[in-house]
Amino acid sequence: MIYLLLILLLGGGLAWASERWNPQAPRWVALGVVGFALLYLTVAVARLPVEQFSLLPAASQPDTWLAHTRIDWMPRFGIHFELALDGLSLTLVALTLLLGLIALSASWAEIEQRTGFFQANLLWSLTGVVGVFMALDLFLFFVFYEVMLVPMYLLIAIWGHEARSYASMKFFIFTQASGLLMLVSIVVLAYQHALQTGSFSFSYFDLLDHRLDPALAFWVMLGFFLAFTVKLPGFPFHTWLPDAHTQAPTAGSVLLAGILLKTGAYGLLRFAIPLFPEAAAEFAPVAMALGAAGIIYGAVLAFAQSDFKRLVAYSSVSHMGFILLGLYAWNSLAVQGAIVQMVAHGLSTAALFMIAGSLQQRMHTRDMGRMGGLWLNAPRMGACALFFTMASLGLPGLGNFVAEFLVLLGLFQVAPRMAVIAAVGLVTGAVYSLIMLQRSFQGPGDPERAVPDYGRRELATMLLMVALLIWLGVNPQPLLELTQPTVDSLLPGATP
Amino acid sequence: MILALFYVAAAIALLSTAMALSRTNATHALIYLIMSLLSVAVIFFIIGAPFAAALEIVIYAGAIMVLFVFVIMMLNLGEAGQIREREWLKPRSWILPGIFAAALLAELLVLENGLSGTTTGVAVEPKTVGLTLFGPYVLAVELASMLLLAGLVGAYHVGRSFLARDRGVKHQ
Amino acid sequence: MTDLLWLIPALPLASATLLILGSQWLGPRWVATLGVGSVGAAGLCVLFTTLQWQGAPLQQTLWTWIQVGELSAGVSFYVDGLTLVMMSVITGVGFLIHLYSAEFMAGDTSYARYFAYLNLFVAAMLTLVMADNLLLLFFGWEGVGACSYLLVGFWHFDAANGAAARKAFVVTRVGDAAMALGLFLLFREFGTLDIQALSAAANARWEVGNPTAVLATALLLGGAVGKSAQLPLHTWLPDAMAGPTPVSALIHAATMVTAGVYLVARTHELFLLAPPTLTAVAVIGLFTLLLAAFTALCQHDIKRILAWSTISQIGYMFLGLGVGAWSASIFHLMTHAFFKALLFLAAGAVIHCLHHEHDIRNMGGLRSRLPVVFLSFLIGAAALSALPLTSGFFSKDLIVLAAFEAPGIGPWLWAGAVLGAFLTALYSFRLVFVVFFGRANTLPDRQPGPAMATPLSVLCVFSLAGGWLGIPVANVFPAEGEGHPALWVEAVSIGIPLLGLALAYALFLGRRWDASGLVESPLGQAFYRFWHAGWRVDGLYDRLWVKPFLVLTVLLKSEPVDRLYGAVVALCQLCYEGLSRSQSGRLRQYATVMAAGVIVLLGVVWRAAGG
Amino acid sequence: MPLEHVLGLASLLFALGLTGLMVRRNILFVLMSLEVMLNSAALAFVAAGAHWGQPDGQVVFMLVLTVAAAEVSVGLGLVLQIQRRFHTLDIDDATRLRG
Repeated sequence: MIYLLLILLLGGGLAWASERWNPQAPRWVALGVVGFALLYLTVAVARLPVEQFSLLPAASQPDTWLAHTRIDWMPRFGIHFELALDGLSLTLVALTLLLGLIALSASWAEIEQRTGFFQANLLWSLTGVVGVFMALDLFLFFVFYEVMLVPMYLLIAIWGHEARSYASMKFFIFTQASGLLMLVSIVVLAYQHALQTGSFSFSYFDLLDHRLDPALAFWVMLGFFLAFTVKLPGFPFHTWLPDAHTQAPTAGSVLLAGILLKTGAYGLLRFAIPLFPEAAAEFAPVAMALGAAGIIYGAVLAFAQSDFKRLVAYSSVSHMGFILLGLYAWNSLAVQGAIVQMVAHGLSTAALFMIAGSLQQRMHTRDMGRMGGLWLNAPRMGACALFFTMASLGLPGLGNFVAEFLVLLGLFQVAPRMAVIAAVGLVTGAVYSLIMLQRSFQGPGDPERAVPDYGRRELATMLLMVALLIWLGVNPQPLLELTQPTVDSLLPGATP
Repeated sequence: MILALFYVAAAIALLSTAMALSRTNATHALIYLIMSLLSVAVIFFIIGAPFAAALEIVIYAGAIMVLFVFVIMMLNLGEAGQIREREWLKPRSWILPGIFAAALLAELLVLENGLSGTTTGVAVEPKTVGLTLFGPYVLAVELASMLLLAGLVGAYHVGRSFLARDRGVKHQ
Repeated sequence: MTDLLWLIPALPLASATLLILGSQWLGPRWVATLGVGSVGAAGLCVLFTTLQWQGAPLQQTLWTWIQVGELSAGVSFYVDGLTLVMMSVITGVGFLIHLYSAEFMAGDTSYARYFAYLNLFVAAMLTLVMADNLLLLFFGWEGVGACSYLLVGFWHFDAANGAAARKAFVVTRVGDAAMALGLFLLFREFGTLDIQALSAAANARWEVGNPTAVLATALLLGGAVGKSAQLPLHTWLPDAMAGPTPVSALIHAATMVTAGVYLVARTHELFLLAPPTLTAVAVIGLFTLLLAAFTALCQHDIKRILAWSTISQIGYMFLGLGVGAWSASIFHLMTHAFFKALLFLAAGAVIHCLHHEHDIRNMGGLRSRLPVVFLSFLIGAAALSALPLTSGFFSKDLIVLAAFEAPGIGPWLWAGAVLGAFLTALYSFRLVFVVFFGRANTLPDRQPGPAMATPLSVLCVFSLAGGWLGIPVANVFPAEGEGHPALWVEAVSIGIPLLGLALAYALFLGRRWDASGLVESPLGQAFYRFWHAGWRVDGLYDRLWVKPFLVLTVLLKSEPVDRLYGAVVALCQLCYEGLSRSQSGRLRQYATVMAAGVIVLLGVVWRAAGG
Repeated sequence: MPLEHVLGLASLLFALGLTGLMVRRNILFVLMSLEVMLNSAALAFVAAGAHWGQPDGQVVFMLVLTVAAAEVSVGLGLVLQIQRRFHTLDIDDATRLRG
């Protein structure tokens, strides 16, 4: 697994270096690197015995995980280079690499300047994200969590649109400040461990068994919660997202929406809740209220936007509300729903951002007031937009529906009122999604307008995501079975 | 006798300092300041630091004050400068600094209140000073030399552009 | 045959997929063949299934869809008598309408897209009725909603059509959200969404009138009300007429809008445990049918009249469901599908032949010029008015009589239903007389071709004779009491439509009475406008929901939460400005501040030293 | 001599210098005030050295002397520059360092 990280990390350097002998080369290098990483992952996973996938990943037994690596790093402080892969991580790592490919496709024709450095940043942020999804040492996790920020900051700050410096700065300050809270929490956790057992430990397993004083646990949990909720982003910490998304280049938006946000959800699921079950349970009503508020607020604000990308960004806020609700409902149904939502939202929103990016590239505007009737000029693009709009409003048969349904179903078991509020989100979701479609692709059009339709590369990328979303919608069972052991092991009452 | 001499010198020092700092004419102020420095030199001598007293006269009252004289001569302030000085020295502007200085003085005096002891009056020879200077304090000497060098370079740099103007050469 | 059940929804689905992917390479002839043929093939499959059917429910599980924790929902089908009726209607009427469309839509630039959507709709609708669990049913339920959105907004280059489509989708989505909550509630109670298991468990665990049962059924009813355009969520249907007319015939008359009826019938065992909900169903049906009938009287757009009449007829079905006349409701659903599809297709033919003219005031005298259409329309209107011996007569009569039998409020329901029947006859024949008799205002430029005439003729036969068809739902529903109401009740039920017909004749054809004086009186005008605007429900919702939502969006557009962070930024800015102002560059001021600092510091030292 | 008195004298001189520093606007007088303050500090050092009979006080005095010399040489250079640029010796006018 460490090779996976190395492939991406060195690949980034290679892509940068390759710009020297040909400005076209970095794209192919990056494509090759991500493709190779994906292949490597596939081969590695395919060689595992089938039974391995149904084992509960237990803390003390590394062999119950799909893969596990542990190297001493700073033993004096109990810091190890510890990576592990279970069904959940595998799903998200695969999603990351896949969206990496898609982001590459999105940036293929868009980025003209400093392609080498661009692709390098792309690959490095992928490295960070993959690391986040695999790290089991809290210190290492924090390192990766920060590592993925810097390339993303550069992507926005260098290749972004008109207000890029403001947006990238906002993005950086929000996530950095919240990351700091998490660092404090991690250090407190390790220190408490040292106080009780006499040695520092940042290991997930050690800390999982470790119980804190309830009052302290609450504050430490809050540190984690804030860090991940800002990242997610949950209401009311979401305001960096619309700016960052709007200003980022398409590939940046794809990565940001597709996977960077998911690190927040993953963090909540893997760390914030299991490390402090009691404190999290106590806090759950507040978290759920934030989630529900986010759903409605995001939907209302999405409707109010005239900027295509901003609208999609607010829709992300709304969708992330479902994840927050699902995670804090903390039962098998809702958590599984949240996981499916991570994947489905990653795909559908990434696709919508790609469409927005294509529009921007072709029309040099994101203002929907200047669009309308684009179906006439670009029916293939319109059909794709229609499909992903439907996906985003949760049409059954597509991944997002499975996710939202499971979340709400699970949520209703524990908090019916929240479920009712969230169900309102189904209606408001339809409102903003359809208005977006109407303003951009439908309505009276101008047949003379020069908006080239999708070419082969773009269509292939889109069809890939279409196929994945349909597959996720009609047969999510393989995914659910892949992540079920993880969910079982995280939920209370599971065998340790 | 010597004690009386100390008090006389102290009184002269205080008085001349006060005069120096309240003059409007820079040249007069400088004369008072030199007087003050000379009386401090007397005190150095009395409390047993003849080498310091000599240096005080030679370098302080001699070299440094001469620098002031040169500058005052170059500035050529004249009558107009005095009038302006008088304008600036309104009684009101003395109030706050006066209070602050008094407060500081009070604090210093209170802190020194508990001290008891006398100066021996036994002279510490220049030789001893020299030995100490190039013994344990050699690093300080190096530092001082660096400082002087820096001062030299700084003064040259600052003054050079002043000179350059007179030659009609633009700098910076 | 059981193993081939999956083929029935799969055929239209496959055709839709082919049409979407191959829209660029397929010529119109191929598109039509594929689109019409797939539904026809599905219809044949249904026919075979029906013929081989033994009376026992058929079941087939294709694969496990979602299985998490307690939830286990498969893509699995359950076919009993009720389902067969629905499937026959969907594929049968659907096939005829597809055939009709092949001519009606000929020449449209998006011919393939049209058939793709239509096939997709048929597939979703079949999934809806064949589903054996509520989750799959919900899948189909939302699927048909989406197809309805797509087809209403088919000509989306006109922004008004897009708005109508959005309204249709969003208003039904409100109902869908309620229905989803109902599903959650049922799942929480019983841990399953399988319809049969649910019914069994509910009967075992709940006594009649259990509050949870009432709540759950009320939530399901919310979904049904939304989809079937009943009060209070009926406002979308008249606007949905923006779609092509065959679409209105298929989706907004024959099949999708009756999905609500199907849902209630399918989960009738739950509803039976919740008498208050059933009463609500009946009352909603009654109010809807009256409101819609009055509104239909005052419309001018031929399709809107039919739309309001659809709402009204579904009101009858709800009334029937509410009073426990399950099979009568389903029967009416079927006959309604025949004659309303016929009416819509005939209206479509009129519109088609009159250059897209919708306003009946510009029509007239078409009787001799479009004889086939006239005959079809006449038969359709007769069946709609429930004139004796037409199909509508049998089904509606059953419902009206069952309403009379209902305990408690029965006679009131009956009276309302009879009033509704009178109005139905009145507006139906108003339509017939105004459009086909009198002076010709617009001349048709073409005649319907064979692809349009054939479905009309077939549907004519069914509308007339459909009443003699039996529906195999005896095993599905509990036995209904064979009431024998008093003779006068029967007589009134039969006679009232004739009365309506006579009044229509007197008002619109014979000119025996001139009602214009009444209509133009101030009170008459007020009523007229009130009814024309659909009892101003739209305006009310506009003020109640749409405007506040818009105001909210305007208020929130500037992102008030961001102001919070703006405040933090402003605070930093303030500190920065304050501190930078202290850097005034005045040496003396620095010295003073420094002196003050030293004073403070010495003070601290002094205190610390114990002074 | 009582050490206390010598130190008292140093304190008085220091306070006088400080007053001058704060009151005078003419940069020349400001520099003179600084000299007075440096000198008073030096006096305190020498007095303390004399109290113990050690040479250290005088060593520090020499350091102070070098500081004063360096400071005056640069300071007076600056005086000339300020006079040239601002045509005044008022330090309140020379506020380029404003934040």
